[in-house]
Amino acid sequence: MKRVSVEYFAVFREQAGLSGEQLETRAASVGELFGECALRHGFADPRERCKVAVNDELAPWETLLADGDQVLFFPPVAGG
Amino acid sequence: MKRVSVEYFAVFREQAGLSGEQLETRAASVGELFGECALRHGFADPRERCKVAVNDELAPWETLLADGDQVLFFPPVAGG
Amino acid sequence: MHCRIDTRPLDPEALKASLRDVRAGGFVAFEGWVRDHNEGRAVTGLHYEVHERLAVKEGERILQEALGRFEILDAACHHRAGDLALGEIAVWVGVASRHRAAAFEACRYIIDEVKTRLPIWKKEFYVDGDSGWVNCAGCAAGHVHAHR
Amino acid sequence: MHCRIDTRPLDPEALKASLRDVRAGGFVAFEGWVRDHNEGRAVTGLHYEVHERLAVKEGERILQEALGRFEILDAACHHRAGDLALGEIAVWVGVASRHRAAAFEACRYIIDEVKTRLPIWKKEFYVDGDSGWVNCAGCAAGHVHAHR
Repeated sequence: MKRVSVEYFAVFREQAGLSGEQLETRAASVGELFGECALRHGFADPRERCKVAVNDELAPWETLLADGDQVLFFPPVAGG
Repeated sequence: MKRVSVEYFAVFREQAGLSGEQLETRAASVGELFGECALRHGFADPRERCKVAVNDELAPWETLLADGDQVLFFPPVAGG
Repeated sequence: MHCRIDTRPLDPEALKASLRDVRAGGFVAFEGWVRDHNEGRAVTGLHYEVHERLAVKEGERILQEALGRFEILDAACHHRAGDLALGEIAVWVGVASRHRAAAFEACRYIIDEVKTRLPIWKKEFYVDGDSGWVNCAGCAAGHVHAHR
Repeated sequence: MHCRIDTRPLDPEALKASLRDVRAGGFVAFEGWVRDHNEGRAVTGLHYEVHERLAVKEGERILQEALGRFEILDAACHHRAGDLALGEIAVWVGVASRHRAAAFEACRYIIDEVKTRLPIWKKEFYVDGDSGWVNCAGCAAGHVHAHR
């Protein structure tokens, strides 16, 4: 089991009803972790339109999850 | 013979040494008139890069010249 | 070259001054303004949520890309965060270059990338009291109620 | 929609204000700045000669063309006449539209047409005291002496 911290933004934060949580997970990748969180909180946006940052850097979904990682889940962006 | 007034701008005015003149001409078109003036004043710019206005409207070089016309000869433009 | 997230109104003249260069013959700016409508609904204002640190990092990366790809002298991008009223400037992009073609292309490139890559989320507030996050599935306006 | 020839410095914020529209989501501006060099020669300033009446008429025609070809809300173009110093704005084009793509395309179209169609002539003054009309055959800089 890995212990990671997760933060949610914008609509994810509203749908989860929280801005962040500490999780224990067996997920191998950040993409797998997203799948778990999306299911639990009912996120509707497809992963392809979302982004993830690991330890303050945008990262691919295949990035392996390590104990102590700080993971940020970003719903579809809409700047401008 | 037609009596027309001609005005020169920018480098044409400097090369002619005058900003305008009253001419009597047998030129059929404004293009022909331009040829006469260019020869007399030593204008170096090819006609294709110049413009002409007749009675306050830009006009094609083929425009027939009429008695009393006011003709403006414009060297190559360079706005901006 | 600078990218910033601002909580106060943007000042285009001050931003432009930061790009002044006597070698520059052309300057192109893009401003995104808060519109009164979106997809047929009357908008009263909007709120931008921004992950500032990562937005600035990604914005600077985009500006560097533009400086590498186009013959430009300098470029900058500032984006608002927080609550905005109709007509306010949400984002400003400016590019100075020797010749205008490169300035147009770089400015277009920067704003296109900024809109799709920066961690910025837009919530619109509607005349009827509803609100909705733009570009987000399953949370279309009208299903989410405003809770400012 | 307005096209003007100005003998005083242009005020971009005032010009932009004239295009304000709550339906507009995008605004693109182009500014032509007086550079310190042209074709390898150090420039100290320049003079624009303009046939104002025909320049305004042709400029308005160009703006109408842009309003017809692109999905834009409004557009304007102002050009300076007379003597300009380095760094001054020689020409300003602004376009407001619902979506940014049309604003970029229209702005580019307008400045391209303005530069080739308006009866405006540019005389450059050089560090060595010479001057020359730009874009004019047989009168290259250095052959014509300044006589301001």
